[in-house]
Amino acid sequence: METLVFALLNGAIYGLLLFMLSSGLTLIFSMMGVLNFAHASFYMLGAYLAFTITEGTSFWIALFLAPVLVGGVGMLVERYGLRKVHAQGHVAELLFTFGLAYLIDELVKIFWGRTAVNYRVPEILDFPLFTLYGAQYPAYRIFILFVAAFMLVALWYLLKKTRAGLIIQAALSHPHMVGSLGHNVPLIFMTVFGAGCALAGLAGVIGGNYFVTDPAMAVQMGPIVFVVVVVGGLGSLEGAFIAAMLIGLLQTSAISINASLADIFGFIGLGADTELGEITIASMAPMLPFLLLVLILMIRPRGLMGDREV
Amino acid sequence: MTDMTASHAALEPSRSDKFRQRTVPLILFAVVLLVIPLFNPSRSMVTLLNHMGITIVFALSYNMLLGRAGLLSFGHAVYMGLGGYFAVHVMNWIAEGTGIWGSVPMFSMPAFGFGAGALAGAVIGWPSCRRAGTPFAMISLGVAELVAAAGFMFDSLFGGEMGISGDRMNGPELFGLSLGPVDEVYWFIAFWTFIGVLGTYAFTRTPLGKLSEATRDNPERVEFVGYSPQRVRYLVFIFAGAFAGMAGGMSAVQDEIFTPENLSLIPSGAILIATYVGGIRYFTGPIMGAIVMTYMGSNLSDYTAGWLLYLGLMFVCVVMFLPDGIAGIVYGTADTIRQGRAGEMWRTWMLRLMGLALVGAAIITIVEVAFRWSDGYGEVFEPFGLQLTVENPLTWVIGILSLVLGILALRRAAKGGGK
Amino acid sequence: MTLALELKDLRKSFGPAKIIQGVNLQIEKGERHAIIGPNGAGKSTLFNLISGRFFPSSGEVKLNGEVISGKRPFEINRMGLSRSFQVSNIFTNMTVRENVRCGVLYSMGYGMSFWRNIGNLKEVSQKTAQILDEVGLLDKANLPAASLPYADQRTLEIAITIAGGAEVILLDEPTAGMSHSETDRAVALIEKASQGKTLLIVEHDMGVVFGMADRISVLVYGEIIATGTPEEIRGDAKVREAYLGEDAQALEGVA
Amino acid sequence: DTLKMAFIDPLSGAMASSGEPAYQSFVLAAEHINADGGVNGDMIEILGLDNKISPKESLVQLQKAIDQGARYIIQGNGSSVASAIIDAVNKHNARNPGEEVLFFNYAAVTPEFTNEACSFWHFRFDAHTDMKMNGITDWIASREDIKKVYLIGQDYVHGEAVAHAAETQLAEKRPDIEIVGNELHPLAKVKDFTPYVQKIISSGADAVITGNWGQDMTLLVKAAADAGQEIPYLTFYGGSNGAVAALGEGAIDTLYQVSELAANMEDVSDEQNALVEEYKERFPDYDYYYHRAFVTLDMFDKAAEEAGSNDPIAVAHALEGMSVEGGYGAATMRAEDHQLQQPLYITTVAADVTYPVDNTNLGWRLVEGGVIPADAAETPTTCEMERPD
Amino acid sequence: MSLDANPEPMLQLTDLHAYYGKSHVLNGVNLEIMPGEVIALLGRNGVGRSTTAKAIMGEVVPVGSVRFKGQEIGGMANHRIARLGLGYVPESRDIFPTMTVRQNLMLGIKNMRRPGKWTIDQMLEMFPNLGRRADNAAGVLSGGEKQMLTMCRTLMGDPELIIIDEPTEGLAPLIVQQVGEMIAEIAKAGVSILLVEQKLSIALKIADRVYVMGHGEIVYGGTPADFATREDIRKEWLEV
Ligand SMILES: Nc1ncnc2c1ncn2[C@@H]1O[C@H](COP(=O)(O)OP(=O)(O)OP(=O)(O)O)[C@@H](O)[C@H]1O
Ligand SMILES: Nc1ncnc2c1ncn2[C@@H]1O[C@H](COP(=O)(O)OP(=O)(O)OP(=O)(O)O)[C@@H](O)[C@H]1O
Ligand SMILES: CC(C)C[C@H](N)C(=O)O
Ligand SMILES: [Mg+2]
Ligand SMILES: [Mg+2]
Repeated sequence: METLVFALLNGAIYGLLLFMLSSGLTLIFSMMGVLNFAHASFYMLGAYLAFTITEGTSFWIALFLAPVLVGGVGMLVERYGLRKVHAQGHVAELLFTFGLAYLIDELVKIFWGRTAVNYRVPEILDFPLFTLYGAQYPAYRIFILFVAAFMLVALWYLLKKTRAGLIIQAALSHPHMVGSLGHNVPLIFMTVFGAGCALAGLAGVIGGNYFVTDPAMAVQMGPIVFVVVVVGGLGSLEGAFIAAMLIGLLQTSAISINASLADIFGFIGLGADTELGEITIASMAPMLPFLLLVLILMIRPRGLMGDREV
Repeated sequence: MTDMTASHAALEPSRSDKFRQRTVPLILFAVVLLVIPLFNPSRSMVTLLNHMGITIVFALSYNMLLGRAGLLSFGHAVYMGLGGYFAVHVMNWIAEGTGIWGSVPMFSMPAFGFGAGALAGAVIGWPSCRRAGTPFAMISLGVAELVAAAGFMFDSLFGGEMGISGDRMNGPELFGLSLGPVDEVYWFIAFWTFIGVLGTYAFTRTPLGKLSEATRDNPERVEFVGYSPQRVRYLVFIFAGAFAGMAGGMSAVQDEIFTPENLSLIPSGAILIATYVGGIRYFTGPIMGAIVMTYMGSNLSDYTAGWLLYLGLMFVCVVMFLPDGIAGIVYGTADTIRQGRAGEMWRTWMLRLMGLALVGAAIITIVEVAFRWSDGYGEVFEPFGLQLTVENPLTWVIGILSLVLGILALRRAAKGGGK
Repeated sequence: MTLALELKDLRKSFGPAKIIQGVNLQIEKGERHAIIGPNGAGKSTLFNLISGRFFPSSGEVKLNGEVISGKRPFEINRMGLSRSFQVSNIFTNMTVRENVRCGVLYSMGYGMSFWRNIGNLKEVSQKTAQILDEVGLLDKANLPAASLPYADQRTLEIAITIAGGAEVILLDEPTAGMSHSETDRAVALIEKASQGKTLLIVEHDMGVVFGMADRISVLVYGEIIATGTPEEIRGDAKVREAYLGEDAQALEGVA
Repeated sequence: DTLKMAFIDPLSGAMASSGEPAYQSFVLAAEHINADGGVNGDMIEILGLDNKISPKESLVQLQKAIDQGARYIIQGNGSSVASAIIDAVNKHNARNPGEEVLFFNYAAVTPEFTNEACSFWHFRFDAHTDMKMNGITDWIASREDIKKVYLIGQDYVHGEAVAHAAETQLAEKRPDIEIVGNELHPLAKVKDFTPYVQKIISSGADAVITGNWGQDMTLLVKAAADAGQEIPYLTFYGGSNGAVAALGEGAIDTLYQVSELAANMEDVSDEQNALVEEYKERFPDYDYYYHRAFVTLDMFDKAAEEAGSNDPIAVAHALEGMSVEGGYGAATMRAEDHQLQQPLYITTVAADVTYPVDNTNLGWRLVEGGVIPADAAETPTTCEMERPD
Repeated sequence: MSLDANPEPMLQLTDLHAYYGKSHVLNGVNLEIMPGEVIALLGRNGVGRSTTAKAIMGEVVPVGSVRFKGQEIGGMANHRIARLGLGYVPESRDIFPTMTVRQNLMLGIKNMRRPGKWTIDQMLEMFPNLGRRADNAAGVLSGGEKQMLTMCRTLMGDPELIIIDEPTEGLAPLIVQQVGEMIAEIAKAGVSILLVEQKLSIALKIADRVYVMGHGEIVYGGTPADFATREDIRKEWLEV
């Protein structure tokens, strides 16, 4: 019981953070077809900017300012980089962001050093909200919950209630045509990319002090974000949400399971002292998302909720 | 009938053309490989060359997927790694010398790698080749993560974080090579690099090689000329895996160690970069990319702490401005010269070079100063005896002025080149 | 004598939309058969069903007496049926010669071999050259297909289709978008290439249809409303109403 | 002349925060020796070579270093890398007689390197896992209130060695203690340790032993602090850059470290304290941590001068049994297995210290009875060394 | 049809050149369209009619002058050109395959707050073929349906001048008639039309004036009546 409650609580929070991180990517990926490899780098940028702003002013200013700045950087990247590459197709776009990730990572190291910075949860949120089975539950996690909910609603509105989504999708197949119909495609692309990056930045503001703000944070979060977006299904915000929660819960609860493969598959003769048998579920936790990714793509290439193939 | 053969002859490249375009470069390549030792390269130079050879084969195998079949993989290192791991295990069996293994020459490791790579390709390719495009790319990403994770779990196969080491000085010698000192290993690598280049090139000339290009261009139409695109992709994937495995076998002998990290996304990303920077539309592109990137990866870090930044910058620039990579520049220039337009183009070229030099100088100044500033060692960037620090206005004058001038020059060159 | 192609109560729906609603058609060996009908009647869909791009919802397709419905396109192609597309569907990054060669390869028995040098396959090169010559693309053989003018791309589309030497050829609006002289050339080419073979063709150019076809079927809303010789069709009132329109003659004059 | 020593460790990438301060320590140590007239008159030059923490890349850099004339190799970050270097150095010395190189290992602590896998060419200047664990288990043994211990570590040789040492030593010293968990988590992949901490809490443990380092250290203690856990964490590398900062005040009396240095100890020579200050001034991003770097080079200097030559074989022979007076106690290189013997200290975090770390006001303070003299820390070895003649 | 009755042309091309890489496709096209006029642009394949249309829309770089309602639009971004009131139905049709017919039409609207003369429902009613498929993905439409959709989509944006490139290509004879009627209908609504067409019967029936293009320039301009008498032009430039 105890284990279950904790797995749920922690899994949910991890899932929410994953969702925050991947929602921006869902936006960019589904609308522009760009697999933004630098997405996690924008997340990192958000965390670092938030750290600097918090030093100078306060966390609350950082909460608004940092995403805006990251969004701005994203727009510049789109305007002077991605746009140029766009004509060469998706592979080129992807590779561009791949290189961009290197650049951002290095720039971050120049400005903030190679080691972790002391970016902390703000005082007023730094208290235990309640104690459960002997463990405290920090209030900051509830704060995360609220921000994630806000993002979900805002994004849902953007995707479902505006025509921008439609225009951008159209521009994917025939950009000239969309222009000839009178839509300012470049502007919309730039805005969307900026918005996606801003969302990543926001996740950085929130996640940077929940975890650790160091130059490795981008590399660590990079691949898992793709898992969320693809498993959830392209272009599906709901999908991304469900996938993020699923992965959050899956990973967290796996860690709390002490059983080994031998315990589970013992009946088919898997010995506890064989190498395979010794592996515990807990130790498999980090690979579960990728297992999920491969399985989903094989069984259901559209992802959980997607309306088209990746 | 006569005009038939006549037109036929006109269509096919002539015998001498074929010789000039296909055989001569291969001969040249072999000659280069043979001549290099005459220059008495240092041991670390030989090591670097050996790594270049390995990367060349690896990059060529990667381009079978990316450039030829249009399959973007984020996990190609898996096949090199599995091939290499198998080779290291074989090396250890040879060292034990029991049974048949005692008579297996160390020289044949790449062949074992080839087999293991092909097998891995056959197993993993089965589920992943059913689709091309993004699903393929994402599956390859997932597979790479999974295999790498498994690498850390099954210690008896992969040796955990520490990896598995072997010793190349066992088993019967071939060609009188003990394979102890690196310069002997050079001949081993040269031999197999040549085989790799020959093999991957020959592959492009086979019906399957041609079909893989057709499948890249238009998988649907392929189905209506009698082929299953899935099957084509699958077969190409197996071959790409096999040649990657061969590179793994070469690496097993050269480095005598494989670690699970060799299976991960990092080497996979590196080979993607190398291949792309080299130029995926040319057969020789990956070779050039492999040479340049291996050199940079191993030497740049000696000169500057910012090597990753330069690497990233260079890569981004290639993607933005040179989609055909290094090979694109090389062949473009060669064309210009052949068409006798070198004369009219030289001004543009000079302008471009000047622009590049200026931009380069600006970037280097800014980056180096920035790195020294952030390191906090108190070192000063001193090109040509100048004392450039963050506080020194000269730094910014040099940096910004030459950046602006350089960009202006490049723009002009671009305009001049368009006409 | 077995039929080259036989459709038996063929049906296809996409969700609720019934696109092909029970088509029966028998085409004899060596026949040139045209299918006409208004836009959206299901002509291309019919081709897709025959060639294996879609699976029929029900009914059966037989090629030379063998059931082919349910088979994959490449299997059907190997059995001797080849088709072209309404929208050019070529290998854009390859040269014209390579395009045609892809069409030739399988029929010459070089499945997916990876142990042969394609340059040494004499018959393949000869056949490729011959086809290029036939369609008049020989002088453009080494250009990238993407750089061809539209009409030449259409010609290439036909060339790839006939390259494999299939016995049954399906052409979907082969002359669409061509000018008159180009159309004439294409018609001549098609007539030559389909000599002794079975041809099924969809066209909106009535000049082409009435000039070339032995028999014509009219498809309207997924049903064949008439089949017959060109004369019979021209005179058929239903056809006039559904497809040709009042000034059928006038249109023909222009065509 | 210059005497080149190659420092092969991560100097870029995610692990640079471990390699950099060590590099800086060696550079500073070399400067001091050079200022004193060098080694037999030769000036030491430290070549910093970046191995990006990859064993394979390390071998490339090793080759390069040897080619540039370096005959001394320094490395420490990660036992997996060290193992590859030991193997490569052995092979190199066998294949290239007359060009031997020595390997000075300053941090890779897997016991094998000076036991079954010992090598004449390898010298370890840090106490190995079993020795450090001795300190930790002694301390636990003295704390009657500790009844349940939880072991958590990184899933690779080092983590396994730590767990193994803890199990055997606890069973010996305090058979009444129950090991309520023995967890290995993937190396450098876990982003949120909360579930692990939750497991520790549920297990009812009174103390935690961990060999974690780098990010795995920082995140683990951070998660513990968030959950409000206040049991002692007995660590090897609590001094990992950033761990104290991550915990803040919560580190006081919960974070323990066993190491060869105790910066705020009372009877430290002024000279040593001056060194600590000098370091912080030169490299404000890091704190004085790699004391071993100074011991290593001091001992090397002394051995070379005693041998009267900078030739690796002569130096190696001279190093055997050599001892130096370190800033925190004497250190001796045991001849049998090339394992440094020195006093160890158990420290914990406190406020109001002379030398705080991580740019906080917190620093390391010696715990009561936290001094483990060199002979107490010593463990026997199974090494059967082959020496060249 | 006296030109000085309305001194300002809707669209005026003066000495327009265009290039594809190195090949010079348009060498000096001069052409003008008055408000409300329907112009047919005839010529053989490959003479550059489509290129003219693309140059006007900024899809190929125009060299020379392109004036729309007196304003120079050469070099402008194409969405700005469109917003000035130019509509374009390209030869390639370019429907958005993954979107429904309705969504395609919706994308034709430039500004949701200011809807134009035509509504989506009207369109679907006018073309029952489209009406039946309103909620299907446009990618599955038949060739002819796609053509209709493209034209309707452009109309949704309320253009003052619409350039239609080969609208009847691939259409069944009956539909060709329908499209002809539709174009006439559009013209009646006061929209100027530049019609690029092969089928003389249609072109001559609807057009107010006819231009014939050859080798990248205009070789003839006149009324359909006059054109009917110019056997020589038809022989030389239209191969009829
Ligand atoms: N996958 C599909 N899903 C739903 N409807 C489809 C699908 N494919 C085709 N249709 C519909 O089926 C009908 C027939 O299409 P088809 O392309 O066969 O027409 P066609 O006779 O070839 O017309 P055209 O002469 O204009 O090319 C069209 O109305 C089309 O919208
Ligand atoms: N993208 C392109 N690249 C190179 N040449 C092109 C390109 N598009 C068209 N051309 C060439 O430019 C010339 C004019 O083409 P354009 O499309 O304007 O002709 P058109 O008169 O509209 O003929 P069609 O009846 O084929 O539509 C042709 O010779 C064509 O081959
Ligand atoms: C740098 C150290 C923390 C390395 C670690 N002790 C190991 O042996 O792997
Ligand atoms: Mg059709
Ligand atoms: Mg045209």
